[in-house]
Amino acid sequence: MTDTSTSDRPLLAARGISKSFAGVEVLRDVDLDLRRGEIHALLGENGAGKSTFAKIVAGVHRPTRGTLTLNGMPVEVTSPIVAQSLGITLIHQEPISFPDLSVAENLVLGRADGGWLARVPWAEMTRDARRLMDLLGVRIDVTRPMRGLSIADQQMVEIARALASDSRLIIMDEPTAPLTPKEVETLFAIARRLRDEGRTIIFISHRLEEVRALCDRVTIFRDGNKIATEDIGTLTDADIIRLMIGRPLREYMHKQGTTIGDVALEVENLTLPGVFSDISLTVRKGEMVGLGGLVGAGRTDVARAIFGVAPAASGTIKVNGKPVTIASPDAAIALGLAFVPEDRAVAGIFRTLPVEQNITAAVPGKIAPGGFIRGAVEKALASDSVNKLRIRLASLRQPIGELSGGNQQKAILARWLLTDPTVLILDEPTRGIDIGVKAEFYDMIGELAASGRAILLISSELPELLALCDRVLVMSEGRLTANLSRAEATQESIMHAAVPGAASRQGVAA
Amino acid sequence: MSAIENPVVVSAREAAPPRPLWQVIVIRPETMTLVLLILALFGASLLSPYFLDFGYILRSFTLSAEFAMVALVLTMVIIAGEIDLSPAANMALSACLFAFAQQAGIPMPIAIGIGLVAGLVMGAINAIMVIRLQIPSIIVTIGTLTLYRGIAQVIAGDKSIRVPEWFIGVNNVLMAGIPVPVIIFLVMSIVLGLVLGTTIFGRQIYQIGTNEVAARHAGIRSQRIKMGLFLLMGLVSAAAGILTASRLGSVRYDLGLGGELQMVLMAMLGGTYIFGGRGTILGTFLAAWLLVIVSTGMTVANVLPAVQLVVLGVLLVVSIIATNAIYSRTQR
Amino acid sequence: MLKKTLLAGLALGMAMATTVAIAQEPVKIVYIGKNTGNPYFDSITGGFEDACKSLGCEFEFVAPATAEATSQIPFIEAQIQRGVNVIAIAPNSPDALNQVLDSAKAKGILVLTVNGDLVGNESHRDATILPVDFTKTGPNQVELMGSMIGYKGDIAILSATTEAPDQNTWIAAMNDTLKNDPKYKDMNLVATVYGDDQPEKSTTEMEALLSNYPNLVGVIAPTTVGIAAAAQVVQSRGIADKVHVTGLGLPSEMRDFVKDGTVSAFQLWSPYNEGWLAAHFAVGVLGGTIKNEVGSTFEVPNLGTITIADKNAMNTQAELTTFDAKNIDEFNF
Amino acid sequence: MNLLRNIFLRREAGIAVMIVLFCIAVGAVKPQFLTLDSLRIILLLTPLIMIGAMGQMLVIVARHVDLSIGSMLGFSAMVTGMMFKFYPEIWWPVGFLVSIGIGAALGLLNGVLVTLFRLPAIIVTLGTLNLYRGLTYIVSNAKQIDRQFVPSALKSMSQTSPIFGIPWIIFISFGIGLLTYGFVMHTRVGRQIFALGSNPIAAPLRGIAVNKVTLLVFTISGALSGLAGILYASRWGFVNPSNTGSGFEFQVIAAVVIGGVSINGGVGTVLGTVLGVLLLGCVAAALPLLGIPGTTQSAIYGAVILIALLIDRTVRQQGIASLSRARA
Repeated sequence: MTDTSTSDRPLLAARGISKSFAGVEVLRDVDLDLRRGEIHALLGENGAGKSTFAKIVAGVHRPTRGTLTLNGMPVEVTSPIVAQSLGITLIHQEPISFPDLSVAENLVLGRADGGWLARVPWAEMTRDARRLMDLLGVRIDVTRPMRGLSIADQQMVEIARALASDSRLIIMDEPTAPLTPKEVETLFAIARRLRDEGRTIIFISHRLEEVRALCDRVTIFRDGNKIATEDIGTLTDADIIRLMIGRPLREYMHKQGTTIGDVALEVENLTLPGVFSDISLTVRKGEMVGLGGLVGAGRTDVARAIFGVAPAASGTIKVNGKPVTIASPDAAIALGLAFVPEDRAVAGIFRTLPVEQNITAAVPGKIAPGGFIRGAVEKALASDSVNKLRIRLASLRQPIGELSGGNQQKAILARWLLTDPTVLILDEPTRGIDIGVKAEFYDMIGELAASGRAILLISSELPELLALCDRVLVMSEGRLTANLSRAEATQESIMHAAVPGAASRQGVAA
Repeated sequence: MSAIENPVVVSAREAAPPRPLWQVIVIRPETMTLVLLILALFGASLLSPYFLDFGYILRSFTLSAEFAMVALVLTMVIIAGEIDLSPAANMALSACLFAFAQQAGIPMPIAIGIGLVAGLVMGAINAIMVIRLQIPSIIVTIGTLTLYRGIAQVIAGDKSIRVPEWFIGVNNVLMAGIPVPVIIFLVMSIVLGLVLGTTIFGRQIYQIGTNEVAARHAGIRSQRIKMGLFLLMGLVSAAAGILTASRLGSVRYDLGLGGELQMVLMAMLGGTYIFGGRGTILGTFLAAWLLVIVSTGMTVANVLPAVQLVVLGVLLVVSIIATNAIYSRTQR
Repeated sequence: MLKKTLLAGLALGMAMATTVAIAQEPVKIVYIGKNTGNPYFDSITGGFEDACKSLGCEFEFVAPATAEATSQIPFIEAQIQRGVNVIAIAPNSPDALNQVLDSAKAKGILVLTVNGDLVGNESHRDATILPVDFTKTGPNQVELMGSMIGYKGDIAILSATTEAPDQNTWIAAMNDTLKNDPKYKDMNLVATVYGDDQPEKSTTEMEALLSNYPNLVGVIAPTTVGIAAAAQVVQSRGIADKVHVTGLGLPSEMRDFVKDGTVSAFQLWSPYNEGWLAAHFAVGVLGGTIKNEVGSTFEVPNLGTITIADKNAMNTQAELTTFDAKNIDEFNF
Repeated sequence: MNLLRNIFLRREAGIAVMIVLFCIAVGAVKPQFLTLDSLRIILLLTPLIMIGAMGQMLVIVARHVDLSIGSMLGFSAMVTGMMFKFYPEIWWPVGFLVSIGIGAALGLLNGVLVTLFRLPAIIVTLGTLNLYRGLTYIVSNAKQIDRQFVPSALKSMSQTSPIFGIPWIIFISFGIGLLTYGFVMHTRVGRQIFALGSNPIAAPLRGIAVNKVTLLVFTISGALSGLAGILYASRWGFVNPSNTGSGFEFQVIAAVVIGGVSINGGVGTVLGTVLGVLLLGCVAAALPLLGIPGTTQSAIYGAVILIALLIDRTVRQQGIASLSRARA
């Protein structure tokens, strides 16, 4: 640590890092040098390999091939604990915490000093925790349990933990997504301070403006390869996007011409206290309405409320002009609503059940008139869907868990198309999907709108909203803050409405 | 139940050829049960020359037939991702109430009705605690198991309550040479097997057990289905309790004591996956016979009951390990 | 692992098959105890075994793991299937076994209850063997208690379960004796409590007796679990000079309490003789030398002339043995 | 200041209040319930449950459950009793080592089945509950170990007292309580048990050797069952293959759940558990005094477990409510 002559040597040098999961290479021969005292952004699409790389550095995954050199010494980061002892800390987006333990305990947990029966030095622990919190300038009672802390505070605890173990390399994996702008500011200020102390920070984000505001250098990943490492100043946004996707943005997203008809879905003053309030919106037949905003703005909650998964406390919903009560998803389905949820694994697929059964899950009446399942009908419906949506699979009886994410998502979409919905709500439909399949998806969604369905598209990817939607609504902190026509909608206007504090506070009727 | 997910496993099986048909058919837990059943038959025949007598095996089966009936419903409950450990206590309490009522001079059909309603109510209490109050079923039913049998004990004390002579001995009534309880079990197996295997209700039980959140999103009324299963469980338990009363001719609070283990064992041995989503009625059907043959074989050979306890304990653990292994082999 | 268990089972089975020698059809007797692990039955079994040695019958003892009402049913079924000639049983329930015992009788099997009867359901067995004349047990116990407390003071009874038929017979006789015999007019029965034959419950019931009735001078516990629990409470409180415990107990369980003076005397019959009598009776009936009819008599070595009394009940003709510090070491059961 | 912690503070206070109210109510009917003598009775009813509850608390805090403790108690008591019977020349305190050691081994086996095969503990221990009981019959040849074989020095531990007329066995049980307190509050692994139960998925990322900690809690549960086993021989003076320890698991789980240990893991205190045990002891001692038949005990336990579950859920919901309020 006292050796200053090594200061121009990189803190961490990665050489030829590769990683395969189940025979599929997700990271290929990555070379990367991290300097002391820099904030280094990792950029790339979902699945580009940036998170995998970060997790290898942090000891969560072991590389299939390649070496890591820390301070000129080759190291084997076999576990997060080893990483910590080497001074490497990974801060997850949803920080890991032990909700029943105190903040101070959460800070020291995992520090590898002492055996099983070593004493827990409560007084010292609390004192150190307080000191660290003061150092970060945050006010958290360190003796309280973690349960109930905000995400931002939990991140601060994580950062404090990194400081407690005197980490030289701190990896932040999409830390800002769940934060308010004010919290982001605080986080950035602390990050800069840590950098100025000579620590290195890896910053993973999708938000170019944040990367620009914070980072010194940027490395771009695509399809498991490192594409480029540059000083942030030398690249324009367009350059970065080009490097990330390998081709111009709009090439694979195009809006089909549709005729917009009557109002299919109308929501008025929908409120769920503490989650969202006064949401009013309409979606017309053939119209594709985008719903943008930051993660945690309440977009998914609104969709879940409309669909009856977690109904709102007050407000009215009209479908095709008629007021309806939707207390559960089956009521919503009966009214011609469909909802492709955000988290496929949790709320979408039946992992171990055949693809066939996954596709027909929402249409019991079609496959089993009278209660008994007609195998032939089911098979016909399923294989028809498979052909239509070009789902790649070995057999209809194959467990859906064996398919790739994109094909799983197609199967879920197929499930909803079988219900012949009037209104289709899509929540982050392209998350975790290969870029090729994404393009297919956009085509399909476009066709659906063209065939006269009303579509509400929730997305965090601004280009997606901009390219596909007739209108873009924006939510922030549980309220609608913008209703932008296709012409008005730009990255800037959407972000302006999405970022709390930036937009005007009055509700927007949409 | 831990849910440690594999980190971002990228799958590439969609291009692979489908598994050969024989594998799909043969590598299933039910096959294991069938093989064990055949082995047990051989083993028991070798163990005692008195064993291999169809009439005796059937008679012995009547002693477990009530548990086996409940185990069929329990299989469905476990496939739906829940568990119910209270049915044996439910059997005791509903049988006590039934016997108490008919002893108090209430006409038999009404007394039976009282027993069945009591069973339904007990099922409903479980269901409400599990579904409405969201307390894990395994803990709820451990509590109600103690409570139901405790109430039976309060009602009946140490007395046994007699049932009238004409009501006694349903197990001795034969139809086509088969005792009535065995017939009931066979019919229930076929009916529930069809329900689980061919109806949308059965399909949705698997879907709920595989992923309840996804099931709700797909419009499946999971709470209603689970409620139905718990109620069915209560009803069938009560009916089983009343059948037991007829077989024994009297009811005590300790009727069916420890039966929950046998029921769980039947379901587990039949390849029902403890975490839900997998299992068949056929498996439980086979397992019920397996269990009866194993314990009857040992009893008729005068094997120490202690050894039987050990064998049952080992069977339970082994069957779960085997089931887990088979499922993780055939499906990720 | 499972396969191994089965194989082991097979091996075991073959070993057993060879030990069951095929003789010229000796009488096969099985005794089904209440449950395994109950020391009481070791002694009865001894009587059966010795009798069979001299009479040339085959004897086996089986018992379920728990004493729950229905746990004996599969065992009875299995013994019917094995084709035994005599099923002797200490029933766990006075009525839950009726059907299965009937089917045993229908197969021509002689069904005896030994140590415990099917009270109220006597028609479902052929005869019952009682250890002693049960009508005398109650008065005997009262007399023993009286002798310990000078025939004066508050006493209580700590019994098994509320429905235990034998205990209830004795308790009724005790009540009767206390009320009607002027010798015991100064003895005052203040409570009858039930410890369910569980040590924990018996102990708390005993503690509650002491605390509810501070003037208590004696406790009769006509059950082996109860007397041991009562003695232990008295021992641990060191009040043996104040509260006297007696009842029916096993010498093996009571030896320490007698030796340290906690219990000066208690009673029991000889379970051994029950087994001895049952085996002789069974072999005699099957051999045609004994008529199983009320009023008929027969001779049994060591026991003398046995008369079959009402309801086909018989007893060993012996009196209760009283165990005290002088003689307890002579008994080993 | 902190809602959740206040609730838990109140939770323990709540049990204490319940105990006091219960005692006053019983005392109103039966004044002798409020004497030192009856305190002694209550305390003598609890040591085994207390010891078992400490182990069970750790297991439940780690998000598992151990149903086999009664059978482990029975088996280790039986083997120890057989040692006393067949090798009376062995110095009797060795029995403690034997009993605890055997209990630990059985507990370890539970832990191995749970960790190695990733099986739910409730099913594993339901199986071993039978397995161990069966083994008890087999090793003992279904014979009881009579009073005369249990060393009198051991038996007198339940009667004689080092101080204040309080028998040794009670000191031992409270000693185990204190040790457990020290263990969970002041050792690293003790905190790791809470961390594991609080967030099992994250635990390995914080260097918690999940399997080892799981093995440890099951082994401790077994070892404490073993200790309870030899103390059973001390308290009751005999060991029976079928009675000894049967139903122990329900008493212990009832005590632990009443004591506020959450079945969702991560939450539980030694003090709460001790109070839960004492409440059960008060109930068990009061029933015969009030002349309520023992047959009601099981129903009362069942009701008490369910009520405790409902309280647990209410507390949890308030916790969630406070969380969402913090977010809003």
